[in-house]
Amino acid sequence: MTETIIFYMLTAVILLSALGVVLLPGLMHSALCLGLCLAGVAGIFASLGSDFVFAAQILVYVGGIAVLILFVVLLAGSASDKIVRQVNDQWLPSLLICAAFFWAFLKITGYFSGIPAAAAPSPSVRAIAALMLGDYAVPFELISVVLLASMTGAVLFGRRKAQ
Amino acid sequence: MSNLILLNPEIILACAGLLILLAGAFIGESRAKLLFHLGTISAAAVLGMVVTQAVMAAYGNGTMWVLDPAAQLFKFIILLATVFTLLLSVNYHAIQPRHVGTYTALVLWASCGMMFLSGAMDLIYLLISLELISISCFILTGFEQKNPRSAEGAIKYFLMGGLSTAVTIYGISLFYGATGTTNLFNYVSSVDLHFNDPAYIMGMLFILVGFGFKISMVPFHFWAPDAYEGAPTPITAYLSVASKLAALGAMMRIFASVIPHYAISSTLVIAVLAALTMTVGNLTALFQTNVKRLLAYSSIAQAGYMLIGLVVADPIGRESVFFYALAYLVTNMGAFAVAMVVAGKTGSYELDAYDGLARRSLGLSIVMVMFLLSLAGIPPLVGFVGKFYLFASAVNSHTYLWLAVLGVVNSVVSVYYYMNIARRMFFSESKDVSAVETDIYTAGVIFVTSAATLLMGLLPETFMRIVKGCVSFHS
Amino acid sequence: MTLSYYLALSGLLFTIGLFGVLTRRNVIGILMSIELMLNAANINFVAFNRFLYPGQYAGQLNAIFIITLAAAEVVVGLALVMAIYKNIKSVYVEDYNILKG
Amino acid sequence: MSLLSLIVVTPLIGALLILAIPGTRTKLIQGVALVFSALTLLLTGYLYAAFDKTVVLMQFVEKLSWIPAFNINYCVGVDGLSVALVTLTGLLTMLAIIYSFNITVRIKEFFFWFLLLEVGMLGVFVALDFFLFYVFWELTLVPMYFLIGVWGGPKKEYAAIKFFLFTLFGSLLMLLGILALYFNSMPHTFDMMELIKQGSLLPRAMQIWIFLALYVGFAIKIPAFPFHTWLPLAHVEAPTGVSVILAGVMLKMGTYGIMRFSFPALPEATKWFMPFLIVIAIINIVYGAFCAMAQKDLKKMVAYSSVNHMGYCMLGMTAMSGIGWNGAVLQMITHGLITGSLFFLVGVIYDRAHTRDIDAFGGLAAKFPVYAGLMIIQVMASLGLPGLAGFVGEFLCFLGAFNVWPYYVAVGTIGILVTAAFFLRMIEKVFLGPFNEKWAALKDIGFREMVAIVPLVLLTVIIGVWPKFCLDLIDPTITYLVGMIK
Amino acid sequence: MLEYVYILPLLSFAVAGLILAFGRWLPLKGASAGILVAAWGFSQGLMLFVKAIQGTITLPYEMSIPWFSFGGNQATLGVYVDGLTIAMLIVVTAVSLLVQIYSTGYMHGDPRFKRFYCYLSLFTASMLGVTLTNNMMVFFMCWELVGVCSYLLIGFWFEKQSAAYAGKKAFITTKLGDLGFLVGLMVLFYATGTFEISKIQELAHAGMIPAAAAGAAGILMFLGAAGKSAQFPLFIWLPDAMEGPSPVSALIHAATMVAAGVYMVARLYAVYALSPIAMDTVAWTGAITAFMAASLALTCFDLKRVLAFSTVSQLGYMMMALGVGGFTAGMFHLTTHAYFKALLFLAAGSVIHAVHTNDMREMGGLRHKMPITYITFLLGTLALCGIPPFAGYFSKDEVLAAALARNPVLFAIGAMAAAMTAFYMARALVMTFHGKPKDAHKHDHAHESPAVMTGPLILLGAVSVVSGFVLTRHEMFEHLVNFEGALPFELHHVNHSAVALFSSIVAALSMSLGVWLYKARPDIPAACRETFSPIVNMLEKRYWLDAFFLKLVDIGDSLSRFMFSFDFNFLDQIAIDGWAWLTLKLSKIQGWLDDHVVDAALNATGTITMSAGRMARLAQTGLVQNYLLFVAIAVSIFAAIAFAG
Repeated sequence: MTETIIFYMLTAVILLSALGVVLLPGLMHSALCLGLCLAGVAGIFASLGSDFVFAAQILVYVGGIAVLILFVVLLAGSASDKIVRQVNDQWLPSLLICAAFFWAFLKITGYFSGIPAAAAPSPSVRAIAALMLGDYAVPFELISVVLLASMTGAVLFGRRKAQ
Repeated sequence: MSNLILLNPEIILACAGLLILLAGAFIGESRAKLLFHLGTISAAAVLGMVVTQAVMAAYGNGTMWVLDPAAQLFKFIILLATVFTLLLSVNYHAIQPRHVGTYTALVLWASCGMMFLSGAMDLIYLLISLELISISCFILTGFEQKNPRSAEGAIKYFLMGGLSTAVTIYGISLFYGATGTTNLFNYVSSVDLHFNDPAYIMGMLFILVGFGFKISMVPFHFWAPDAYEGAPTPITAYLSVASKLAALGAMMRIFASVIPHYAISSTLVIAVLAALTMTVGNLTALFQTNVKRLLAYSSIAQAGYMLIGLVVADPIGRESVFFYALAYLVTNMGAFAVAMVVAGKTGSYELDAYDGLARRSLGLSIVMVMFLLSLAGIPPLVGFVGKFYLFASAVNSHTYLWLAVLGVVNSVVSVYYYMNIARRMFFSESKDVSAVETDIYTAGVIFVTSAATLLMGLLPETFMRIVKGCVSFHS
Repeated sequence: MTLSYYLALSGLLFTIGLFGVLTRRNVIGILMSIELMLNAANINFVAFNRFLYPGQYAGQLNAIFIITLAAAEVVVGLALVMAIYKNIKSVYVEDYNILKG
Repeated sequence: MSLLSLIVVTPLIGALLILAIPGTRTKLIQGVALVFSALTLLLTGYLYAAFDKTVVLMQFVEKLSWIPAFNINYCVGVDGLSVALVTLTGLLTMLAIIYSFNITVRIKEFFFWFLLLEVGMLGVFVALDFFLFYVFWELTLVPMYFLIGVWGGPKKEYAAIKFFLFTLFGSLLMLLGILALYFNSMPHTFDMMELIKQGSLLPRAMQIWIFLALYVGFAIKIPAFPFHTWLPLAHVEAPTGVSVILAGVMLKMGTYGIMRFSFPALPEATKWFMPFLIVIAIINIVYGAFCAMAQKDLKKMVAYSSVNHMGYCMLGMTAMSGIGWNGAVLQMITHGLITGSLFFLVGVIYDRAHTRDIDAFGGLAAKFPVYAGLMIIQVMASLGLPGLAGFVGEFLCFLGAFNVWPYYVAVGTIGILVTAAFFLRMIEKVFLGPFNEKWAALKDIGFREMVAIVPLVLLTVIIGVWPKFCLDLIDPTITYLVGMIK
Repeated sequence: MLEYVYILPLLSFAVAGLILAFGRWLPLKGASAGILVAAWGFSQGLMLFVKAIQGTITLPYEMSIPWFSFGGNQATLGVYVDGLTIAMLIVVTAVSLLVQIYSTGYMHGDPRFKRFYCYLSLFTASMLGVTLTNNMMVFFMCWELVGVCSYLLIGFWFEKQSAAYAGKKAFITTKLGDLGFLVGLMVLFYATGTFEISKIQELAHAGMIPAAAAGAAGILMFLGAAGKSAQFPLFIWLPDAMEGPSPVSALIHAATMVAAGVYMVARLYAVYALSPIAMDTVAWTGAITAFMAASLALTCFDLKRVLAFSTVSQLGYMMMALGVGGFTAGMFHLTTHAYFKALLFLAAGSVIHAVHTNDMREMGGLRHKMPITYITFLLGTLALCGIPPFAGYFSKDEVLAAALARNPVLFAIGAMAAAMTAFYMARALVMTFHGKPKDAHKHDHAHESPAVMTGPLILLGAVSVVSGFVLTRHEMFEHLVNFEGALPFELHHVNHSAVALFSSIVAALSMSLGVWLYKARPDIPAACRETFSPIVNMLEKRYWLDAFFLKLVDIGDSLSRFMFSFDFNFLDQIAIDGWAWLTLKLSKIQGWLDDHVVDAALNATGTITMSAGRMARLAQTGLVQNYLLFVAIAVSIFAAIAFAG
């Protein structure tokens, strides 16, 4: 019961803030909504018993990405954002397309309907760590190269005085 | 874990990238070219390692990856393209000396990602490799920071890439939901169970989007012309060759090998998309006035041809894709190299820069015609043998004969715009009649690629045998 | 709570994100929308893991990888936004239209 | 290296050599081109002499493994059908090169492409492996494109690309046909002789499809109605020497392909196709002649007359008998000689007057007796005057086809009449009547031009009077080929 | 003797080449060579004739060498000599010889004198080929060569537009007939399996050729003969052919080439004799031609054209004779006619040479100025009219008798033609040589021609007088030239003497009428012209046959223009321009339209491709969100496909 209540609350937070991200004219507000939304998703993870993912979500996403975006918005955002229309001309076809997507997802949802959770969640950190350094060692290392590359790019473009 | 030794080439390449990045911070701007040399050497060394592995038949697999002849073939192609790209970059004007280290490192990392990709047997592993490629390539595309075209190309590339990555990831999640694994080793045994599972079908289609984006398959190709035009030319060549072929290799692995053919409900979809890809690519190319853009569309069309073999997916179909990949590698590289030389002289990638080129440099013109004809599939050049192979596979399959017919029609259309360049070079006059010089690096690339274009066309047997040897994926 | 609730949530989140990607004029807005879509996938992974394959941890692990990838992507994306902002003083994607045809 | 390979390689060496000579040394380039084309001609002449006319099978066969993966071999050989065409190619190329010494711009490139073209043409006629055949077939395309495009007339670029696209379309379809044959043979092979043996075993529907695919490729080259529209343009825009090759040799590649392969390998389809082919042939004959009649441009008239003459050739092929096929082959050769020389002759006047408008001249016979004489002989040959080469081929074509398609042939004779009409009208307007003083300053035909034209005229007369030396070569092979279908 | 007869045509060919190449160094610019060869040929012919009459050689004689083989058949080159051949041989060589001698005078001073002799030799060679060959393929070849020589010689003075035109007309008209010949030849080949005359004859005599095939072949080949021998309706070229030099008219258009058609029918008589329809076609065409041409000559004022129509008419006679079964009669008429018609032409040439005009209205009173010409012309006229005992009398009688034996209607037509012949010849004779000079200036300058010209006239005059009489002695000619096969129809019995009497009376009366009218009462013909102006008009328009053929040519022309415009506008363009138009509309959406693209779009498929390309290009808007939308649409379509099924 509690679970249900929590789920619905989190869902409401997630969806509303997601809509906020997409629809709010001010970029600043959007970015804040994003943070809220990501936090909500973290909550979902928690409710699903994935503690490690929950932590990562909070640390990396809410703490990192959202904040980063916020910074950039502060740097590049302008006052005119609130006056200028923030939605482009193709919203109608987009809406239809999104509806189609959702229809497809509903099919999938229907296919998986009525499956209850099998067992109570158990702490996963240890198991995940074992996997990460075992079978998933190569992708784990690979991701560090990805991060390195992205960092290099950020440094490259971020320099004040790019020649 | 001992198998990790088989991944040595990738690891070394990644480390080389890191070292070069670091070295870039210490080497003076005047000697920045050294970094290119270093990069080239390391890529060449790794290429040597890969070849050695192949010669010693060092094959094997880890939990998420595999090293089989097919993977090695694609690693070979990727590394060769990397070497060419770095050689072409040496005298490319728009790369500032202080950024050479970054540039080289990124190229090496992208190549490293491609190499991982070519052996990927797990969707997450595959996804991460793809991301490594994408992220490096985004940055490389936008490398000419002063050039708004470069930045615009990069951002468009990035946004398209972002969306398709998101879709792909969602697809992988659905795939995971349907099968309980992202690993392709375990997957095969249970394929029949979720053959009609909507999550599975949807997942496969979403994954297809990711590949479609990488190989610039219609309708996921829109980024390609813009990014190609904006990117530094060596990177354009790199994107059109290495990135595309690596993704194609992985796609072959998944859609034409790992998953049994009958179990792919999407084969017809891919066939239709292949048809669309070559048609749209060729038709749009007809109107291009910018050589890079023209070659971009042409490379879209070329991907369409290659998809024929993928759709056919029997051994000869796979062989044909492999062979065509080789052909495409040398030919397209060469074409871009010549385009670079011409642009280096005239400062323009517009088609009028080619007016009267035959008068200014007959050799370069003839070589360029060779590349173009090879792309168009005229014997005795390698492009012809490749197309011959592809069409042969389609004719052999009977089911996809229509793709071959469409390919024929498209080849005819493509000749129009390829020969349009030739026309300008040979039939038109230009005001400037000064000779066009080529620097030693570019000349080397042009020489090697043109020789390969001709020789592989005349004596394709060796390569065919190699390709035949690579055809069986480990699965 | 059954699996389908989570899937529906994820689907909706994906759809909202997609809508944002397609309609948001501001390039940073698009970037954020993409993040929403990635999160939707993550919900899927974790939910599937929890409901269908409880013994495994692959789903969760995937989610973590994806979180990291998303971070890398955002970093690059923002860097590129900065780069183009230097060239074209605009954050609206319609203004990036030198290349076409 | 066998004789045939030598023949194919000689011009290639010449071409590469020319590429190595600096472009400013025009005399040297011309010399090299001449020497190598002459060498090729000598070799083909030797081939003609050494060829055993009594043997119907392939001679001088050389077979080297080329691409074993596809069972592709470098396989060359000749029989009576190809030997004649090889010799014709050697001869016309050399004469065209001699004539083309009047090219003044970009000489190096010109002769390079020209010799490369010769390689392709010779290769097509000697190849016995279908893959090799196709490679040579396409090899002719590119040099021709440049030869028309660089040195052609006002609409050269359009003509060149049109030619290229048309022919490429056909040849790619042909490629599909070849592939279909390959995959239906057991073991898979591209060997023409082997495919000919196996082709007849294919089911009828399959044969028809393959036949059509091949036919489109060949028909575009011939060119058979309605694929002929590239021809007038290409012929008119091409420089003289190239027009000669185009009409004299390239068109024969189409009919050669059909006779060499399509007919013997796909007998069922051939039988099925005959009623269509006869209609196409008749259309070519009548329609080509009428179109020629409407022309005001000399060269275009000759070009359309080629459509008409290739119609005779196809007419002969529809006979499916030794008579008609002999006629068809002879017609190929004589058309090469006659139309080739006509293009030369038109070139001569165009070089001087810079116009080809039939109405612009008048009474030239009085002023240029030699030129007029040569022209009249060749025109007479072209309209099928007995005693000259055109007649024998034409007559045999008609005679052969008459047995099977009497009524069509009767209709086809209209073509003869119209051909006579437009050629005579041309002679009347250009050479007869009062002399047009506007051209008083022109000179009669020069030495270089004579060297290029006179051998063809002589051959025209010789073959006309003594066709034996041509037909003896062809007849045994043709009888054998016809036998294969029946 | 017979063994070397093949040398005759070869030698002539050689001489033609010799004159062309080395003429300027030979005596008389090469004319001497031609004359010598012709003389030798004539002597050979004469010897053969004598020996054949004496019976010292066996006829027929055949000799051949293989020429080339085609698809299991063997074509041969060779000679076939029988009586018919010898008769024709003499005609050809004799006339050729005399004409060549005559021409040294007539063509004296012409800048292309050498070439003239070259053509004449070539013609003689080809004509000998026609005469001597043993197979129909070579026959056809020489037949065509003869036509070309005729073309070249009619247009010899090609600076004159009318001459050039006449040459072309002659060639194409005869070519029209030759199409029939060609098809007929093919029918014959497939009916007999050979081209060799002796074999064809053998098969025909043995009845091995189906009557239908023989009829078809006969009629079709007769088309060729009708072209060459100027039979209805293809005779329109012959009057125009008079643009050529008069010796040419005498040789080619009176004596030899035009007779080739008759000779061909005679050569294949065995085939014709198998089919009554073919025979009737020949006979009726001949009769109609004889009548029509004679009527056309009535109103003509051009001396040579009168003779030309007369020739046509006489050729019609010959054809009629052959068609009614009068094989010997026809060939006999051919022989005699060759001499006196050549004589008439040469005499007319002499007149024209003197007065430089062809128009009889500008002549008159020349008999005193040119006595030899006058007398020889008179002899020729009398021979032509069939006045005994001149040559024409004998031959024409036989023709008429043969016609009567077959069908009285044919006889009636023939008789009417004979009457008209006598009338118009009298008219021509009177207008040219009698009466007052109409053009004093021309009359004053007129003079008798030189001996090289009058010599042949005299010789021919003599032959015209005696040949009929001599050749009928002991049935000499019939002995030489006869048909041994069976005719496909029965013949009536005819009283020869009565026919002879009747025809000579008709001729004499008609001739007297002509002389009287034009000499004493020239006003009556003028009045008649007024009164019967529609008829005169019809005759001057040549029964509108010329107009008819011109119309045909026009139709051909417009057809050709139509086809070309179809080719150019439809096949190559319209389909294309239509698309180009569409494309243009499409392209208005975007400002760019490369000129080159429009140009290239001249190709139908090209244009479709181009417009498709433009559409494809439209998608590349440059707006990344559009791209994204396209991607999303594509994916949703995927989803739809995946879940619809």
